[in-house]
Amino acid sequence: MIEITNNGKYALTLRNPVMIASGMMGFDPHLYRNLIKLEKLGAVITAGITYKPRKPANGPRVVPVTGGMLLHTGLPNSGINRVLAQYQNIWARSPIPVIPHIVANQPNDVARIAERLEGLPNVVAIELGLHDQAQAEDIQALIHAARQGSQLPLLVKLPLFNAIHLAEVAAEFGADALVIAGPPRGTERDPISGKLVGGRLYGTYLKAQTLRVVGFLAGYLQTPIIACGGIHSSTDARDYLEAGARAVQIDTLVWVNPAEVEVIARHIGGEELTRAIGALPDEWHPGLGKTQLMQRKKPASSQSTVPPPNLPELPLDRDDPTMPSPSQD
Amino acid sequence: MIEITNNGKYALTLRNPVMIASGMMGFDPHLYRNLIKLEKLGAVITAGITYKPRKPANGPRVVPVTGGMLLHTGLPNSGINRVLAQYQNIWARSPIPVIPHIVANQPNDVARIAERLEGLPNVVAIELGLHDQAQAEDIQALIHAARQGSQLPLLVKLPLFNAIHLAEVAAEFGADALVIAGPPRGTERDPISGKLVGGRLYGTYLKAQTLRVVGFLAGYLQTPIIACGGIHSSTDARDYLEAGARAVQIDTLVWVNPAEVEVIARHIGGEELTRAIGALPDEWHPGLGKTQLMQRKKPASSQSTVPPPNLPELPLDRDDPTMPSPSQD
Amino acid sequence: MIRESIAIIERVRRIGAGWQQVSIAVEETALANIQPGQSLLVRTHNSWEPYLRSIWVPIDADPAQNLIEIERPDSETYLPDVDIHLLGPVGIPFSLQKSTKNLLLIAQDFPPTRLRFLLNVALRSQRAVTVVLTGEAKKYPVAAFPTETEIIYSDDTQTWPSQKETLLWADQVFVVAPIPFYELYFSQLQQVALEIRHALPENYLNAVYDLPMPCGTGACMACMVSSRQYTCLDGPAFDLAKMRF
Amino acid sequence: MIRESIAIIERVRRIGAGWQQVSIAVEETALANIQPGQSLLVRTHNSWEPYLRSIWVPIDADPAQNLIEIERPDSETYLPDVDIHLLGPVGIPFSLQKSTKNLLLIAQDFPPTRLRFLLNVALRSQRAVTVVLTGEAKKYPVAAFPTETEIIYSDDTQTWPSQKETLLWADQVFVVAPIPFYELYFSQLQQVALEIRHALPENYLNAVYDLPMPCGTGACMACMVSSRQYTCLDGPAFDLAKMRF
Ligand SMILES: Cc1cc2nc3c(=O)[nH]c(=O)nc-3n(C[C@H](O)[C@H](O)[C@H](O)COP(=O)(O)OP(=O)(O)OC[C@H]3O[C@@H](n4cnc5c(N)ncnc54)[C@H](O)[C@@H]3O)c2cc1C
Ligand SMILES: Cc1cc2nc3c(=O)[nH]c(=O)nc-3n(C[C@H](O)[C@H](O)[C@H](O)COP(=O)(O)OP(=O)(O)OC[C@H]3O[C@@H](n4cnc5c(N)ncnc54)[C@H](O)[C@@H]3O)c2cc1C
Ligand SMILES: Cc1cc2nc3c(=O)[nH]c(=O)nc-3n(C[C@H](O)[C@H](O)[C@H](O)COP(=O)(O)O)c2cc1C
Ligand SMILES: Cc1cc2nc3c(=O)[nH]c(=O)nc-3n(C[C@H](O)[C@H](O)[C@H](O)COP(=O)(O)O)c2cc1C
Ligand code: FES
Ligand code: FES
Repeated sequence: MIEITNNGKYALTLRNPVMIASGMMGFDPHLYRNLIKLEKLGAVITAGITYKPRKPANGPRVVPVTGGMLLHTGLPNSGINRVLAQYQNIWARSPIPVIPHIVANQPNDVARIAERLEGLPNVVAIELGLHDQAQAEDIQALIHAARQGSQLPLLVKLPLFNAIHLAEVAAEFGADALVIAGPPRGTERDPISGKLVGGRLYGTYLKAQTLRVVGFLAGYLQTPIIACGGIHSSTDARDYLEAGARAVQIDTLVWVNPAEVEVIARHIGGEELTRAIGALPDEWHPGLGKTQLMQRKKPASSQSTVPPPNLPELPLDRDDPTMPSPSQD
Repeated sequence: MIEITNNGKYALTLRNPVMIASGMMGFDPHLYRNLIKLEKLGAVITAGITYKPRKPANGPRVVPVTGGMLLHTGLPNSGINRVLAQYQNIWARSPIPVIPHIVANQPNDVARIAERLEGLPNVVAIELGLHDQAQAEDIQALIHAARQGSQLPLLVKLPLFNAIHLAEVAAEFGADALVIAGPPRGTERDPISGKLVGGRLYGTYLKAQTLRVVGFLAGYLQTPIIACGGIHSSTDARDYLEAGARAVQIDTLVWVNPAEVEVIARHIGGEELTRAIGALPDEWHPGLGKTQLMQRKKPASSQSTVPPPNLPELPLDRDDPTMPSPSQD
Repeated sequence: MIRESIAIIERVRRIGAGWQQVSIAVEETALANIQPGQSLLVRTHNSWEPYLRSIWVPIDADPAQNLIEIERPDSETYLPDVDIHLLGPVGIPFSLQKSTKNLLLIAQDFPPTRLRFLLNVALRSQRAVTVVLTGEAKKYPVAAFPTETEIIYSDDTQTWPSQKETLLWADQVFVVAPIPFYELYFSQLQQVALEIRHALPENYLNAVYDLPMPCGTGACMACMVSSRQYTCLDGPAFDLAKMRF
Repeated sequence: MIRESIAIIERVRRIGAGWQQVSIAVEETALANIQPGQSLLVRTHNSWEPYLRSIWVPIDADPAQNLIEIERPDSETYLPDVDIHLLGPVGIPFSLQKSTKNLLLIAQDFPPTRLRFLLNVALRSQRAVTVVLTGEAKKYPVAAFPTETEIIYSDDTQTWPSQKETLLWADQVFVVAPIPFYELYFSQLQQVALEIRHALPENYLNAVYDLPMPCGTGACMACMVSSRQYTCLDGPAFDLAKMRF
């Protein structure tokens, strides 16, 4: 078991440090049962829950961008009461723990939602999603509200662009772990309607920006960090752990390349130890189909990726490039 | 001529609202003379100048990311004195105005550099590049220093991640225009050395993030905005103008696809009027080579992109997706 | 039930006017049993760009051979023997009623690709099929249609000769339309149909939506056609008797 | 003088062991006059991914036909008649001295591609050429070399049989090495050469750098080999007599 939070009153341990982030599973962890073996993962976060029902954004929109997309949904959900009526039993039967995600707008609402989540079977923690404009005062009130309502460990998800400004505050006010980070907003032109569309940005490039912030925060915060943003390979996930994250969350990869999610969980969960660079090709792929297996058996025409045996040691770097003294290059 | 700043004491007008951003031209606008007809553009910003010389980052590094790259250079330059000795005459002979970029670290240094730039032929403005950690007090002191040293119009470039926090401050303290924005920092794994490398992120995905901030700021600021970030096509540039920017700066495209820079300057400069959506293909391409011209003359096998004549009007949107009332979707 | 699997490109054939047909061999017979209306979400190369899968629409399938026939623009390059990654089947099959004798397929200003599988299945089960091609759809290489197909061309993008007669003749109608205008085309057709019939029978007038489908599982909500209906889960065909515009 | 232009792929030929040779027809004879040592920055498709151009290294050129011969891994797919976008030539030509009679080319644990053009030019001007292949370089399909080439294989990645003799025999030496270890290999060779000669003559021992070159014009500073020298402007070959490691 892996300790996701620090030991103490509100401790969370999971079998695997890889979770599904809020969003792609909706409220039903079985949505992808044919695509991903959930039991390989640590936990699944639900989509955002509000007190009252919310409709999807009118004409939900997706705009492709290089290596990613802009998506605007509207955080639709049927409100805490109907969500529980519909999914509570499904959560109880989920092969892995469920962590409901509360959309943190009004402290009152947060407290009432948290109360309803207390004591539900297989619900092991709460994730509080802060909105982009949240200031220090808001965070205090929202965390306080969640604590009032429930004794569950509290994960607080910060928006990327002000994660550095708010992380310390959230930690101080009692977050048991910080989820870094909610994706940034952007505006792009919709190729279909020709209009500018606002939404959140998802894709591979999230990783470099988020990794920077995770590394920066992990350097001085005591509160554990759960990294989330642009994880598309085991190397991405490992980079976050190496930068100081305790665990990771994965979202869009779930549908961009579902098989890879399991591979990551397996590698990061310690079932397979491979080096990031110069590793032998991993033959274990849950998505590997019969046809590809057949092809594997054909003699390969491409060159082997096994490193030559008498490879010298990598020369040591004379100054560490990740620590540039000047701050503007 | 296009007014880049508001009218007043420090007014800047240019022939074309498209400029080359700080970076790619180094200090010599002629560096790309075989790739781009500079005279098609409005102005060129130099690379960053410091008071004392600065060496390049040890082992400068580039890490490819999807649709972009992470780059770490170290802002190398030989200091204001040697830069002027070497380039002042080249600037004087440049076919378009030159805007030196001052790395804004110490107010003292900024004042001394600004002084040296005052009155140089063909130098029409100063761009002040703020560092990532700059706070309101720093900005006041730095802008004040630049004003002390020179009477040139002052462009202030803000880092993306805190542009919204600092824009109002910079405008209030006397920036004649704001350049939005310096690219964000990131960390990625270098595929060659296997190490994590920190640097700035460049690429196509910069645009959506920056456009959001430009649109947001243009909604309430009086100070003109020059948009910079991820411009790779005329459509990108137009989107910024439509969101409220007065002018644009382009950098990495200069070497990723130099011919396109001229196309953008031509379109945005008003020499060619095409609609963003449903436009006829533009036959004017400065990079169009003989072989491609020959191919153009072959009968095309692909379908025409001309819209059918009796196309109905686009249905009106019932609610504007760029203005979502809820803030977290 | 949506699954992930790998297929191999078996054959690529240009059919003219900008189209090619790609035969893919799939691993599972279950997948080769894909039905008209269902589609596949495809990633053709091992790269994150483009990030979103393309929607591949079968125009025929041969479960005996585990083959699916796909139609793609010929501006894309496909080579035999190459792996492709599939997620699918996405969507529910078109409901072609047993009682339907006369089937009307309308490609309104949009390529008829999404109707071709249904055309083949209907002809194989001895129905009479008329295809209407308007606007852009008229560029489609109709030589690729089975010879029994009756084809009506129109000069207009919105109507066609003997529009009402064909709508009266048909027991079922399926219509495709271009994305920015589909609501307009669908509502116009709904109007015309309502003029000639008192009420629209269930399953009579079917609008086939061709919206972007990033996830295919109801998670991303990018493909909703109303506040409760998803193209990927409940479509791609929606009964125009129940739609309001 | 670096320029942007468009070329067309004329022919693609596999030469085995993971390599193919691509002939490209260029627009300008000036570009077809590209010299050994110079390279091209290439964008093969109309997309922003990959963002950075690939470095294409000519292995021969025919100015009379405006043809350049390129060597690429055969995992990449090229089709004749396709446009490619070039920026180049990048770098300065290798300085093959008139007085050089014996030329030693060393591909140390790295494919000899960057030396092949020089090999062809040297043989055409009647020099004797010996090629040393160590480590990874031994996989290279040497059948592609002209028959006059003398080839030495080694079991080791760092040295080879009669290393000192070959270094004494040669009037000029050019060496390539793999990126993470190039400084190590180059400094070792520098050491060995210094042991057998009092001082290294100018232009005698040339290290050929194969660093990423995003811009090719000295702007991005990603290709620097020392605090003042750029691979793209001053390289790719640097005189090991003047380098310090
Ligand atoms: C108030 C404030 C708000 C900020 N907000 C943002 C923001 O919203 N977005 C943003 O991108 N940046 C933000 N920053 C960070 C800023 O852009 C700089 O990156 C940061 O201040 C460090 O820059 P530096 O060059 O001084 O330090 P550097 O030496 O470059 O790095 C500082 C720290 O970053 C971490 N780090 C460095 N390299 C790596 C690596 N390879 N992997 C993991 N971690 C690494 C380490 O903890 C290191 O000590 C903020 C900084 C401050 C002070
Ligand atoms: C103190 C503060 C700091 C912030 N810092 C950042 C930051 O660093 N990075 C960041 O990404 N966001 C930042 N934001 C913005 C924040 O993430 C929200 O995007 C913003 O507050 C508006 O969100 P909204 O949903 O309330 O408004 P929305 O209605 O979504 O948009 C608000 C405004 O954005 C502009 N806008 C909307 N659509 C478009 C469009 N299509 N094209 C151009 N402009 C458009 C308009 O001016 C509009 O009025 C900050 C906000 C605040 C208050
Ligand atoms: C369809 C969808 C819905 C999402 N809904 C939420 C949400 O309700 N609350 C939230 O904090 N994040 C939400 N997210 C963001 C993800 O939790 C995650 O932060 C983001 O996708 C970045 O991780 P990734 O790069 O692994 O996808 C959603 C993402 C997607 C794609
Ligand atoms: C090689 C290089 C050097 C740069 N140097 C500076 C600099 O000194 N100061 C600065 O503010 N921005 C610098 N930039 C950032 C650019 O000015 C610009 O903000 C960024 O590239 C985003 O615009 P683009 O997407 O059009 O490239 C540099 C960029 C590059 C690629
Ligand atoms: S495609 Fe994502 S919900 Fe339908
Ligand atoms: S490749 Fe950019 S400086 Fe050499």
